[in-house]
Amino acid sequence: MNETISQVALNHYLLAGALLFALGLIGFVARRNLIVIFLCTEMMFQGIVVSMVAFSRYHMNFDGQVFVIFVLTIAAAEAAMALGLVVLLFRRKQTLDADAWSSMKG
Amino acid sequence: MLTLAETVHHTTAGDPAALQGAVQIAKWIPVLPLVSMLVCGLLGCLPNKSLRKAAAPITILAIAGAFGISVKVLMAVMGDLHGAGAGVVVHAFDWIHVGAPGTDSFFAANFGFYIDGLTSVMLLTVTGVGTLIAVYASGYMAGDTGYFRFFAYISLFIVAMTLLVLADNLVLLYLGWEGVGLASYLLIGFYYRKPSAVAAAKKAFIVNRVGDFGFALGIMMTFLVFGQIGYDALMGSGGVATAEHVATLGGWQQSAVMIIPFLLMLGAFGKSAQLPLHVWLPDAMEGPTPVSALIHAATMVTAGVYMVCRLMPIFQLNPASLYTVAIIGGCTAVFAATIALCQYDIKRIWAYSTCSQLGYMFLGAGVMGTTGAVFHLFIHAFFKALLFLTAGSVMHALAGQLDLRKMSGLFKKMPITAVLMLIGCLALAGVPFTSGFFSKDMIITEALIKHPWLGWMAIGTALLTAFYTFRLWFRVFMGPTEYEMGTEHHGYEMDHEPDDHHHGPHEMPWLMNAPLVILAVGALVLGWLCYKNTDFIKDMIHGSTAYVKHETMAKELGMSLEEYEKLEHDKHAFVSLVSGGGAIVMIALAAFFFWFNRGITASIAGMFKPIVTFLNRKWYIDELYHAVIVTPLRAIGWTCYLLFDRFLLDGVVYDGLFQYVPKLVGEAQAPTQRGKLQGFALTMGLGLLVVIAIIAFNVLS
Amino acid sequence: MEIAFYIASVIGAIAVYLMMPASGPKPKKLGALLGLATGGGLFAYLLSQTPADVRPDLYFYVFALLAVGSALRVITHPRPVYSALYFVMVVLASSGLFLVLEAEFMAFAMIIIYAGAILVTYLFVIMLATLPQAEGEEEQAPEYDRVAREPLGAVAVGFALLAVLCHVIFSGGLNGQTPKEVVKTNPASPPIVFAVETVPGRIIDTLVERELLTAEAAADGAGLKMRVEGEGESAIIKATWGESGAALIALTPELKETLEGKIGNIDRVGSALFEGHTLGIELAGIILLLSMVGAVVIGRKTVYTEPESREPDLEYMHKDEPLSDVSVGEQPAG
Amino acid sequence: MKTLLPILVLLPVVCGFGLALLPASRASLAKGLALLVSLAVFALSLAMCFRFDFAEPEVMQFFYVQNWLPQFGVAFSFGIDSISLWLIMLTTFLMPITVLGSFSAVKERHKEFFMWLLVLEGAMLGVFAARDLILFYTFFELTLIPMYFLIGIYGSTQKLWASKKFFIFTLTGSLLTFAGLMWLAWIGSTKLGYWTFEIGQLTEVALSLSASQQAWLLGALMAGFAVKVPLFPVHTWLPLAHTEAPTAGSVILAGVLLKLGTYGLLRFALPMTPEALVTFAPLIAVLAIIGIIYTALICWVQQDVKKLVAYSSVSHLGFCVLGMFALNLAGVTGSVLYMINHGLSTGALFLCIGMIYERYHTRDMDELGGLGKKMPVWATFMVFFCMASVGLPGLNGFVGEFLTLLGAFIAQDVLGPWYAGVAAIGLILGAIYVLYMVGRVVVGPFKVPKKYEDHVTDLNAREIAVLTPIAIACVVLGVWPTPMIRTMEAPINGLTAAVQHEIAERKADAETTELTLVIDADVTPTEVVR
Repeated sequence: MNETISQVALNHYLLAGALLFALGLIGFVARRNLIVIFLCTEMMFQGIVVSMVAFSRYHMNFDGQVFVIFVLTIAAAEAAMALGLVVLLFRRKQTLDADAWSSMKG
Repeated sequence: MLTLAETVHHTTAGDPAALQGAVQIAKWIPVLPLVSMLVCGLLGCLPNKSLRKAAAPITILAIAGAFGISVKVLMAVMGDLHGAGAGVVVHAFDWIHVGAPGTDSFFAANFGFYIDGLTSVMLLTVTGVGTLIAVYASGYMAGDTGYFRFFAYISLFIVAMTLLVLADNLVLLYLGWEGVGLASYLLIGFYYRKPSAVAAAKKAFIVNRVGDFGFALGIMMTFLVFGQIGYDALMGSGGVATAEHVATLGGWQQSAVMIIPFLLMLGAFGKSAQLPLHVWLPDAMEGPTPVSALIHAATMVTAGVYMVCRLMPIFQLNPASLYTVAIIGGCTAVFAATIALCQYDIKRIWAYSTCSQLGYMFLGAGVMGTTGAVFHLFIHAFFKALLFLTAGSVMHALAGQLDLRKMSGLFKKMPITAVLMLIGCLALAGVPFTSGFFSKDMIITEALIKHPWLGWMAIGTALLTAFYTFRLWFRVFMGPTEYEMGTEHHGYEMDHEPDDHHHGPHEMPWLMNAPLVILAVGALVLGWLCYKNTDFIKDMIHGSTAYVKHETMAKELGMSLEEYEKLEHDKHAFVSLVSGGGAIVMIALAAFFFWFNRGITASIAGMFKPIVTFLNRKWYIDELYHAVIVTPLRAIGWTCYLLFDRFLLDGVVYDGLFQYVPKLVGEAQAPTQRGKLQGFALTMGLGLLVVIAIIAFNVLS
Repeated sequence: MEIAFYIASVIGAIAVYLMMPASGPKPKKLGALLGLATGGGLFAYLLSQTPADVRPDLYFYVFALLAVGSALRVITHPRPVYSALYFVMVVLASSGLFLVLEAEFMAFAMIIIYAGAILVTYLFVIMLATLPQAEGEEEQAPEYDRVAREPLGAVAVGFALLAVLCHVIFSGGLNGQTPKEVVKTNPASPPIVFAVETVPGRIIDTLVERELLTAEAAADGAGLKMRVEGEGESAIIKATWGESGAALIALTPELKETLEGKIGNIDRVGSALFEGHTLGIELAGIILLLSMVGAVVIGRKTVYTEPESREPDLEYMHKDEPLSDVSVGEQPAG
Repeated sequence: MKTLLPILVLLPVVCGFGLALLPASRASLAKGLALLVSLAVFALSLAMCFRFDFAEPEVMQFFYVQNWLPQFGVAFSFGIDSISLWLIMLTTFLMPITVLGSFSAVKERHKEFFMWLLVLEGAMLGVFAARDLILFYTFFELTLIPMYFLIGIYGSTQKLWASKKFFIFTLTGSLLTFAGLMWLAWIGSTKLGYWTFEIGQLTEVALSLSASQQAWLLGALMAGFAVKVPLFPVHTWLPLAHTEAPTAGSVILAGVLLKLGTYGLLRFALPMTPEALVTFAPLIAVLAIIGIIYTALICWVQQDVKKLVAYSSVSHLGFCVLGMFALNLAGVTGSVLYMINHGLSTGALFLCIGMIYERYHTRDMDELGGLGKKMPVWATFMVFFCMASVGLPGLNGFVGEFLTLLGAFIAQDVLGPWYAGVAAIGLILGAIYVLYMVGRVVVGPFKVPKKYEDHVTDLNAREIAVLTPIAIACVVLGVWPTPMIRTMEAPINGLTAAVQHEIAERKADAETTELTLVIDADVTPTEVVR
């Protein structure tokens, strides 16, 4: 990696990342299956990760990639906890519908 | 007395330093009863009940000791009567000091004692009568539970009363003032299981508080105007409470000075049961009879008179205030006498009689006849104590019976008591050459000179007094012997069959009669001794702040001193004749109605039933107060509590406005909180959008 | 140029909306077509608008399209299993992007951890948490999978966000400064000039330690340029900054390799990780540990199936106090 | 020696949390330890009292400072003058009594109870000792938490509601105060060029504010402190909190916590906002007077003994505020004395009532009566403290009450005789409601709830030991208050110096205006009309 990328190329990558993020957000909001919702969060992570690696390359240092590792860590931890919770919730109500859990309704 | 006074006179005349040294011992006067109070209180904590009997001798010893010291102080003062004039101050310790000495805002109330003639007389009265009554009570209260408590309270009273009398400043006077109020409260409520006693005690304290309210404001006003509250600084030689000094003050201060006596007066009227604050005194008779004798006849209730006399220079600053005092005194005298006419309860009759006599004293003070006022105070202490104690003996003998209608002809059963009470009645009625005759006439004379209409009112009262006094005595002791035993032992309902009461009326043991005899002797001869022979009271007043010069009086009436003294002499002779003669006539009238022709009396009373009822119900003053003051105040209290506090403030404002408005706002936007996780995410996304948009479109451009 | 993004955003939004699962009949195919056309058109537009020398690698377009297309399917497919599988596709495509960006370690780590581990866990859970289907309904997904909730709002917000992001991205940086001068280098022709960010922190630290360079200047990177001069053993780095600042730095072989990028990607990620972010590593470890503990706790929890959802008891606020004095009431003794 | 104050503050807190580590079964150990700790704190404060240099009571002594957030000038700084000293003494004196008094009142969660009490003590001591605004505020708010739990866990029937109301009321007010003080600190930072939260420096800053700025500052201060006092009309939390709180909570609430409000006014409002005070003191005094009379009337119609005493607290604190806003030496001295005396007498009354509640589980006057018959010792104490409470001369209540009224009476440029005169009606009403209570509970026909009729016992040795020290203190302070007053004079003069100066200036201004008017009148009478 002795060569940086151009600003314009960076923008392309950022666009790709933003697309992934936006689609993930849409999915997160619009889907009702708890598991798919979590998948969508992971997809938002993907968008961020793509942007970070692109920045890493653009700036010719590795902090961006290091951060990706941390994001991975968080994603893994989140997956472990969230999936455990999903299973728990499913066993409680026998459904994966996120709308079944609305006790915070005002 | 004569020889005593003269002896002392020659030894220490006119040496202030020697006097100062001689009266230092006065510090111990309140200490002795204080000790006995604590000891009596502690006795109550002992498990051994027989030891509690020691309360009486301890108290008697303490009060007698105080009496001894008082006599010593009296003699010292008598020796100096024509010396320094004003009193000397005995400083015990600093009490409340605020501010730097010497500055305007320096406020100093000490435990300091002011010794002059007036103080000495009062001390003598309080401790002397106190000792006698304590002795009587040691027998009278013997059957009561709470024997030690009684004597602890009595000691407390003596402490407070001596402090009141001894105080060298207004705040300490206030301390004694409230202290005797407390003692009075405790003692009226001594039979605390009796609701009427509790109510009476409460009433006494509260009505007194109304007076004290004015008193306290008076003290503050005094401080505001003069910057002083000490007697010496106010009224001693070079004191600031003089018309000359007031003239140098600023405009508002001059008008403030006019208000001071009126404020102070309120306190005096409260304590001394004058109109319109008299209502507590008759009810106070719920207390044990020795208490009625000591506190509510002889000593405490005269504190108001003492105060007016003591602060005479301040009252003199506004003549209107003195006139007011005189009017209130005169009116109370008549008013209470009329009520006393139609009461049936012996103690209540004496209570109204006390009101009436206190009215005399205020009348005397109000016309600047302080000598007469104090003289009457002194004498009154003896005969009224005697009357109450003999009433107590009757009550004791009849197991709590006090109703005039249920006793008659007791002379045969208890001759000694009857004679003793007769002596008291004679003095009260002002029969010539008894003590009451001299003192009352002095007041009436001064009143006739100054405000003739009040003087005539006083003469009328004197006649009424003689009538109701002997109405009582004839009904109780003369006529056919009939009686109905009461159901109470003093105030308590009887827990057990009393061992010494079941055999009907009987004489009291000599432990109780001996003090009565001393009092009776006093009531008979003291007036003659002090007035005709020695000018004792006059001398004592002369050496005190209560002294009003004859020149001043004469000047106020617009005549020369000689004219004034001549007028006084003439009037005095006239009054002696009228009131003395009148008293005898009224006694005869009373004998006619209440000894020989009780049937006629009853039918006459039936004819004037509305008036009798009106007087019997005490002019409906209690009912009036209840309707005008108590009920509305309580209604306001309920309104404040329920309407304002609970409903408006708490309900509408705090729990309503401050709770429900946010709650309503919350509920209004609650539907947007659908509790859906993704809804939050959507909102977050929106927020993110807005933030980025702001940055992108605003910051960048 | 921007207007194109806005148009693309709007059309894309319509497309995604059409594609979202819904109860009624919806022209999903049309949506997919529209989406594909928009995405393809957007990237084609970008391709056409960009000069060849600054254009990203052609593979970028391939992988980007693949990733976006798969992402679309992740959120639109009514069956979670397929969503998960499409997500694997997203991961693979983004790994491809990483490879294009010469982040090989990241690419493979992504495939192993995400596609390999996490997604498999997802699949397990999907299988675990699927209700047994009733007879004759095998092909019928549950209602909550078939019907999206509020797709319109979601799509609107998502694409509005996207439009704004595009505006930001293509207006040239967030802080409004002109993009930093980046020196294109040709590996064949030394001397090599490095921008300050590319210089290992060690060199800058050394300069700062020797007080040749102030910390502020180092952070700014104001004018700090470095040039390798000489060859082989005698090669040194000449650093220049400001108007007259200059320093010579011995160029060790390792340093040279680092600067020239000859050390492998993994090595460099590793050193960056452990040199600069030690605390972060520790924290990440703790987080993983905690999540493990949490997962165990959650897994051990006994769950009682709720027969039916009941109204939650939220009335913790007291009703107003009654006016009567109930406070005086009795308390049981003892 | 230097660290005496931090130790004094921290000792109860640390020991309190230490208590929490005890096993729940060792209740008696927890009690004993709590008593020991509170006694130790009292001993420490006594030692401090003896080491205090009374020659310079206005100087902050035992000064201790330790950086906290140096970039904002926040520091752990402690220091006391004689006013703080006496309030600290009051706190440490009341605490062992409270602890001892609640030995048998607490039926469950013993160690937590004593833990909260000790933490509360530490927080209160911290308020009185803090010389840094942030530190002061921290401790000020910290007192809420233990009290919240004391009421919420150990209270009676409506405890949750009461604790919440207490918390929200006082917090709402004090947050406004905090905002005001932060604003002051911000102004200070712009004026001085650096941040500081040192109370003395902030006072200097506040004095340079314009009149309207001072008015806002005073408003902010009143918002918090008036709720705490509590002043009419923000008093409604207090009766509820008092009624529902356990005995110990009531004692501390009445004894010390309310004094935090008046102490705050004394420390901040008086020296900081002289101009605004001279303008607004009459208004505040009117509120205080309304409070005195209004709550006194309310007391009179209460059924619940404890509620009666609780309302009487509002009435009494009205005197305290009235005296303080007389702004002169007598008034403020009276006010400080009133703080101490009210703490003693009302605290003792709450203890007495608690002892009854412990026995008969009721505070309803309809169910109680004539307890003096079977409980003479209790009755003696009760009547004694009632008398102290109505301000019987010779007992402690009188000195403060009289001085506050006197102060208001002679403060002609601020309040004046009318204010004191109307407030003095409170003397009458005070006697009325207290005697009403005594008349129903202590005397009269004997009456307790039926099921307790066979178990009537008088006070035991522990309870006598609880009440006796307070009774002695009441007498001593009533008969011999001068030493205390003497030591407080210098600090009070310091605190009121600015406002006295302001009063004098206004007076001079007024005189000058009069003079010019006269001159105008001489020259052109028509212009005077303008």
